[in-house]
Amino acid sequence: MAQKKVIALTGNQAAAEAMRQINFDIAAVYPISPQTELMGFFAEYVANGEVDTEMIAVDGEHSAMAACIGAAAAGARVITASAGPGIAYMVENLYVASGMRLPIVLLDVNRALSAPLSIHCDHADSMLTRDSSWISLFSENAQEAYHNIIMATKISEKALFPIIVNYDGYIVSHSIEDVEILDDETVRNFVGPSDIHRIPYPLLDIKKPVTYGATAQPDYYTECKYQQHVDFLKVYDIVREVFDEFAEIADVKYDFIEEYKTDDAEYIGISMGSSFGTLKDVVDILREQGKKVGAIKIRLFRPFPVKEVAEALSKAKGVAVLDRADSFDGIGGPLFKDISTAVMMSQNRPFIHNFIYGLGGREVKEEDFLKAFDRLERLEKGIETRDRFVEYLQVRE
Amino acid sequence: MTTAMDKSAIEIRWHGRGGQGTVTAAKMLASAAIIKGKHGQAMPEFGLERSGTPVKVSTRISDQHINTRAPVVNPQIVIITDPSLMFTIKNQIVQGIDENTVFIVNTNFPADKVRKILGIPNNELWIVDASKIALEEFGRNIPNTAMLGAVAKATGIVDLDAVRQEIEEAFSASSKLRALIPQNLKALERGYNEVYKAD
Amino acid sequence: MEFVKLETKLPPKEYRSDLEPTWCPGCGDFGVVTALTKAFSEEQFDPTALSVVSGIGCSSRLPLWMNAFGLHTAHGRALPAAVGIRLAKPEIPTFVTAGDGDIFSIGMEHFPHAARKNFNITLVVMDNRMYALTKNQTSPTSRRGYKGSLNPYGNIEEPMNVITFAIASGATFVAQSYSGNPKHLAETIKAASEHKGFSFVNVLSPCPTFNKIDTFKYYKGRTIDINKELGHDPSDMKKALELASHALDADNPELQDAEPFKGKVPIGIFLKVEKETFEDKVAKLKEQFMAPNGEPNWDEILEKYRP
Amino acid sequence: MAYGEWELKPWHEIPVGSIVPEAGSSKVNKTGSWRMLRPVLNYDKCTHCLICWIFCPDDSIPVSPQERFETDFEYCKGCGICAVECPYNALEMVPEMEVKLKELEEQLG
Repeated sequence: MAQKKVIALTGNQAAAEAMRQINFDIAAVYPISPQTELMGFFAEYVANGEVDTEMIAVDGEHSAMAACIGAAAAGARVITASAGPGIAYMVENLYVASGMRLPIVLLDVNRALSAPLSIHCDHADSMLTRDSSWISLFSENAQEAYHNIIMATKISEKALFPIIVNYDGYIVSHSIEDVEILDDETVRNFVGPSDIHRIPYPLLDIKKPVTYGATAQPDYYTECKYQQHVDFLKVYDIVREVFDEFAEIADVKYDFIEEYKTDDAEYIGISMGSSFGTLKDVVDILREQGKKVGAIKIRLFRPFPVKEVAEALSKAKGVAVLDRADSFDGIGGPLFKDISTAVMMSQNRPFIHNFIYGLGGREVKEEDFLKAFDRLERLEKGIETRDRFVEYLQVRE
Repeated sequence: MTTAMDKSAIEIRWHGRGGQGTVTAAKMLASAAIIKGKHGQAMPEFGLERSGTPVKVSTRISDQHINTRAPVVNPQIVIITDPSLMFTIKNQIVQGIDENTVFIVNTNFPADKVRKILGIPNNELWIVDASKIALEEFGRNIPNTAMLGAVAKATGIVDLDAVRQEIEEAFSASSKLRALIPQNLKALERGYNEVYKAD
Repeated sequence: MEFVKLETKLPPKEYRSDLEPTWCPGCGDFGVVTALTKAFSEEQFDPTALSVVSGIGCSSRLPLWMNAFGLHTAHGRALPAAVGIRLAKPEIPTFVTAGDGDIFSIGMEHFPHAARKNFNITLVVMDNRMYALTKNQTSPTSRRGYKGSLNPYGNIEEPMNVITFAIASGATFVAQSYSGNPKHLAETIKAASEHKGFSFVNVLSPCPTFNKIDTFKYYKGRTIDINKELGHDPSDMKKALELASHALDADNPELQDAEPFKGKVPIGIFLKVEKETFEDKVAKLKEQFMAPNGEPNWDEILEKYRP
Repeated sequence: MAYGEWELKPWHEIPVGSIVPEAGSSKVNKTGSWRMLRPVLNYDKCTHCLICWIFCPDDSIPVSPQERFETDFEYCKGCGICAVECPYNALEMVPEMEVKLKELEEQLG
């Protein structure tokens, strides 16, 4: 078991600490609030010689992902980080990276997308990556962000798929909390050396010249994508394997989702990221009032844990899906569609309703989630009706 | 509104202006508590990130894990690092308070004036002229370390040597910062000693 | 295509919106706002027929303080947005106001081509030689050795000579000015807005909060007017390029007394030549290919092909 | 095997990441079948100066330092650059069909 110590860190500091301990070979970087500070802390380690990382300042996030693709294809262990519009600017290359099955770690300090312009937190940027065949983990706080980055490095290399670790901009990235840090040696042993043969075709293996990014004519593209499809389904087991291995060194057992007081819960709220803490407190308040409520946090967002969510909702009467992003598609938020799909898998047919909250940094107060549970119960009991699956929680009428 | 935090946590709300070190002080307070084995949280609420713009920070200290990420709605302690805010954003400052909320204010006004401006006739009120201390100790109106001393004295939540350790760590990044440590420690002492409880 | 103009001259402050600028006290960019409003006033532009386009960054907040059609676009994308305005409404004067990072780093793919195509745009770059909004990172114009938060050991890259680059890209008006010299800045921006074609003004605009080297104190007494003091004639392209190649000499300790600027920072108009603007070429094209009969007669066409 | 007739692999035989795992993998594309005109070499005029080899865009002219060998018709696309560049007019572009017809006649005898 590792030596551990508890220190006060912001999300960005905890992430930089994880990066230092893993000792990435390459970090491509371009400034964008609220991510800049993260790479600023890491740059101190580079400057003080505490890491061997080559830090490349590029001209925009599109170039940052391009630099990572080149370095990862060569066999290096690479990381980059961005937020909001930066993630949007990077999306073209996300598909290239996953198509080439390159292990790349991308930290997304979640931020709203323009317009209107907002530097504050919501999950719209991450929702742009849903279909890019990147593995995606959401962190509730700095502690989870720190653990997720360490696990993500290993998951990515085992699965040969790039991975995104999300944590909420400002609410987590810039807020101090107590974080339990593992010792350097434990982390480095856990992720293992970054020898170029971690990937099947490293460009630095000059005895075996290969071509990345070759063209696939119509007679091959489908087969290439099917192989990617089949391998992406294997990611579930790989993620669980790494979660188990991590439990041995850090005595914390992670799973695809986290359930809070759901055993006998009639009404369950589901959310991702930092708002889950407030959701748990709201469950406590309602439990004190004798209401049977619970909460579920989605930690592994892609590939989506359909079975686990169906199982967790198998006894619920009502489900409130709390989306920190809107799909503007006449149906509801992105998480709502994933949860509804999962529920189709289970015999139980709970009443599902979708609430959109926290856009552009709107602070989430307990009264907001109390209102959501109350509305859900009224809808489920037919006291109130709805003409849409989705409604906004925090709008000034 | 009963919240789950009621039983186990102290909730503090800071009000200051950008560039005065309010966020740094709030973070240092939480860090000092964490060093002493408590669970701590400091969540700045970012506005325009410009010197002069109002800044609000929610700080929580508890002996249990802090779940919530919501801003502090019913503070037990309100700390005002910039007195001019009492005129410009008074409503935000007194939002969600009750008669038990303790106020710690950086000002050279007499207590009764502060009570009148804020409309808090009976609340426990601590006053310190942190700006004067900062100007005298290092010639700049950065009252945060003096305020920390005052908070330690007024609330006893965290003791001075934890804050000292935190200051030494926070100011160790560069030689320029290290040079500021002595004055900051002096400001901390003076804040601790010069804060007084208004009757 | 002439710009929409008012009969009478509005006072400069009419071109300011009622939004209080959120820039730090002492920011160099305030000077650009003043110079722009003066130029707008003298040109008698109509606030309801005037557009100011920007990207992302401190300086790109400028349109918010202006009483004009403001367009606050994505990081590095001010120029393509401005080109849209030029083609849709050529009679609307179009100004682009952005920073060195926005235009020369993430937005660099647009700058040389907007210049080459000679759109009738006035581009005012507020060059504080670093990224300020994200709290101090090096940009393409940062000095060698400049310490940003992402390279605390000091910038190992050489700064880009944007004056030479602009001339080489084909901009027909290239100037540099300094926000600490309001008179020169106002004159330069006025000349730029009068110029028919792509006008580029690189405004050295100190950031008091983060950049402790390229400060007002540094520039004080260190600028030299290439037109008034060195008699440079901006129509002389060769001389312009020759002078431009020394634009960054002041950075170099060894060149403090080297010709032609002897350690000083050049301000003034390097190049001013007339070339047909993109908009005029498009207008000609439209006339040439305007279908004689105007709208196609669909019934006739159907009749012919689907009798 | 003519152009386009190579065997199409099933999905599970494709290298991970759709990588092309060996160099020179384009050799399988025998582009010779695209030829409409064929460069015919008149050995009497040819001085083996190798200019045609330098200009051939498809590297379809096998040579040694001293000698220019017969064009590799499996790949030569018949673009005709060699004939244009030959300083001694030793190469003449002939319709491919004529050559194929002659070969067929010789075969059938």
